[in-house]
Amino acid sequence: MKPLTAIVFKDIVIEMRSKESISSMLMFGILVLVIFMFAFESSGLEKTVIGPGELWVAFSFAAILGLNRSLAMEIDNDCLQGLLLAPLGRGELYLGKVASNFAFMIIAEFIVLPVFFILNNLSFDQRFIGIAGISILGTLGISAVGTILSTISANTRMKEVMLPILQIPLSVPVIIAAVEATSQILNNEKPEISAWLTILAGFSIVYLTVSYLVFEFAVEE
Amino acid sequence: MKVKILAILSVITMIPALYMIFLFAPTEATQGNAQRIFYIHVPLAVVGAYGSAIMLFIGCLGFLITRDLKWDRFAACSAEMGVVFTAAQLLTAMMWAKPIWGTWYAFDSRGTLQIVLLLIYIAYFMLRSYLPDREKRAKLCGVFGLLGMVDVPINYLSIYLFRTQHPQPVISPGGGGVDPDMAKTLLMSFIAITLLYAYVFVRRLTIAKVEEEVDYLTQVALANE
Amino acid sequence: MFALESDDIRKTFGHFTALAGVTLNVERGEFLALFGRNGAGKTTFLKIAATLVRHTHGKLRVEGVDISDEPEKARRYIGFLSHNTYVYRDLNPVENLRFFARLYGLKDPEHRIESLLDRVGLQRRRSDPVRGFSRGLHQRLGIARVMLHDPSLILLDEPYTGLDAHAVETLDQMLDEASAAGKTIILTTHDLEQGLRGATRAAIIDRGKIVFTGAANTAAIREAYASYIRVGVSR
Amino acid sequence: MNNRAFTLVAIVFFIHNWVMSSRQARLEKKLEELKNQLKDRP
Repeated sequence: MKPLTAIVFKDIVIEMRSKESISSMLMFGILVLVIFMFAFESSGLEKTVIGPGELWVAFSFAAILGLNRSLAMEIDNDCLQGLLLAPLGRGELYLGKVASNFAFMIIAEFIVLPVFFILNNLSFDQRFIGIAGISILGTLGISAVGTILSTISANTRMKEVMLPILQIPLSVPVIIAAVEATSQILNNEKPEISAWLTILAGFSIVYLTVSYLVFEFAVEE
Repeated sequence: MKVKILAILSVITMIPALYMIFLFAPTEATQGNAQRIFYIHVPLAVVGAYGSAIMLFIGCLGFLITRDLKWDRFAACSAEMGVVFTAAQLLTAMMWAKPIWGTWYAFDSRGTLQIVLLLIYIAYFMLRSYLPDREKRAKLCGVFGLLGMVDVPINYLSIYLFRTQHPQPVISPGGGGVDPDMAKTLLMSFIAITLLYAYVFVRRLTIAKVEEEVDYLTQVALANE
Repeated sequence: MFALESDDIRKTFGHFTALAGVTLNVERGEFLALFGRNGAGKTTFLKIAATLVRHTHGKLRVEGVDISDEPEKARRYIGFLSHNTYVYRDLNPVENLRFFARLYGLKDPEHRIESLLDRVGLQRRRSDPVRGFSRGLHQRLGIARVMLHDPSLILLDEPYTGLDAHAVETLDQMLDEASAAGKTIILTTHDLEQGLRGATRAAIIDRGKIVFTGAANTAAIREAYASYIRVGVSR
Repeated sequence: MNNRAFTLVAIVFFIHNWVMSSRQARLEKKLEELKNQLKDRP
C-alpha cells in the first residue's frame, strides 16, 4: 500500500508543478462539449438524447490525452526503469499508476461535468450525483485498460497516435454501458440500470486482474 | 507439402459446396435467393471471425507462458486470418442486408461485435508493424492480443444487453430454415470454409517462418560487416 | 559467501543469443570491472542481475537470494546506475529522493537524504527542479538515488558516459567510499584505464561469454583486453 | 446481390492469396541471397 501512495503522491507533486495533465484534459473535454453543441444545435434533437454520447466522447478522448501525458512523464529520462528497480511487484506498480491516472481523470471530469449540465440546461438535482457515480465506475474501467495500453504504445514510434487505436476498440463495452446508464439517469428511467453498472464494474475487475498479472510483460525490456 | 494437400482439399470441397449452395439447396420462401448468402456467411463468421479470436487468444497466452516464438507466429497468423475472414464476412453480411433489410448495415448485436473484433485485429496488426524489436514485438503484442480477446465476451454481453433493450424487427437469417437439404448444404459449406481457413493459415505460417529466418540472416550479415 | 553468483546465465530469443552462458561469482567486497565491446552482452548481464531483463536459462543469486524466485527481495540489495539517472525532471532533488525512499520503505528517510545531498554536493541546488541540471549534476543525483537504500551490491553500466571531469571525480570518490565500506561493485565499461582505476578484479565478456577473469592491474588483463576489445578481432 | 456477394468474397481471398504469394516469393529470393552472401564467411 505504501509504494502505491508514494506513486500517486509523486504524480500529484509533478502535476502541481507542470500543470500539464489535468489542464489539457479539461480543456479538451470542454472543447468536445462545445463542438457537440454547435454540431447538434440546429438538429433540434432532445438534449437528453445526445447528451450521454457527448459526455462520454468527451471523457474517453480526454482520458487518452491524460494517459499519454502520464506515460510521457515516466518514459522521460527512463524513469520507468527506476520504478522497476524498486522492491515492489510489477502488478503493484501497475495499480499505482492506475490509481494516479484515475485520480487525474476524475478531477478533470468532475469539472467538465458541471459544464455539461450548464451547456445542456440541466438542473443540478440527484441526476448530477448519479452521473458522477457512473463517471467514477466508467473512468475506473478506462484507466484500468488505458494504463497498460499506454505502457504498450510507449514502446512504438508513434506513441500518441497508437494509444487511441489500441484503446478505443477495447473500451467499447465501457462506452456502451456508461452511455446507456447515463441516458437512463438523464431521462429519469431506471429499469435496468443495475445491469449496466454490473458490466462497468465487471469490466474494471476483469481488466484490473488480467493487467495486474501481465503487466510484467509490458514493462520488461 | 502440407500446404499443397490442404489447397487441393479445399478446392475439392469448394466445388460441391458451391454446387449445393446454388443448385441443391431449396430456395427459401420469404427471402428468396438472397438467403443463399447465408450458407457462406455463417461459416465465415464462425470459423473466420470467432475461430480466429480463439486462436489469437491461445497464441497470445501460449507465448506469455512459454515465451516460445512459435506461439507468437501462431498469434500473428490468427490475427491476419481474423482481418481477412472478418472483412469477407462483413461483405457478405452487407450484401445480404441490402435486399432484405434495405440497409447496408444494421447495428444488431452480432454485427457490432464483428466490427469491434475487426478493429481489434487491425489494431493488433498496426501495433506489430510499429514495433521494430523482435522480442518486444512478441511480448507487447502478446499482452495486447490477450487483453483484446478478454474483451470479446464482455463486449458481447454489453452489446447483447444493449440490443435486447431496443428490440428491432430483425429476423435471424436462419429463421425457420430447418429443411434437411439446407442443413446438408450448410454442413458442406462449413467443411469447405474450414479447409480454406486451414490452407491459408498454414501457408501464412510457413511464410512467417521464412520471414523470421530472413530477419535473422540479415542481422548476421550486418554484424559480420 | 558471494554477493553475486551467476550460474550459466543465458539469454536467447528465437535465433538470437545475447548471453551464451555466463558463470561468474563475485565475492563480497570485491570491485569487479567488466569489459566488453558494444553488444558483447555486458549491459544485458547487468540488467539481468538487476532483474530488469529476464534470463532464459541458468540461476542467478544476489546475496543468496534467487532473483527468479524472490525478485522483490533481491532488488533491496541492488543499486543500479546507468548513463540514464532515472530521476524525474519535474521534481527537485529532495522530492526525487523522498519518492524513492518511500518506494523502498526506508525508515527515517529525511536524515539519510540530507547526508546524501551533502556527500554528492547538491545541498545548494536542493530545491531546484532537476530539469535545469547539467549532465554532471544529474549524475550526482543519480548516484545519490543509487546509494539511498544502502545497497550491498552496486551495479554500474557505463556510468562515465557523458560526464564532465568534476562529475567523474565525484563518482570515483563515491565508488572508493563504497568499496571501503565493504560494498560489492560491478562496473561495466569499454575503457580500460577508467575501469581498472579502483577495481580489484577484472573480467572480459565477449559474444555473450566470460572469456577472461583475473586480478586487476596485471599484464595479463591488458593483454587480454588488447586482443579482445581494442583490436576487435572476433574468435 | 447473390453473385456480387460471392464474387466479393472470392476477390478478398484472391487478393490475400496473391499478396501472400508475392511476399513468399520475395522472402525466398532474399533468403537465397543472404545464404549465398553468408556462404563465403562462416
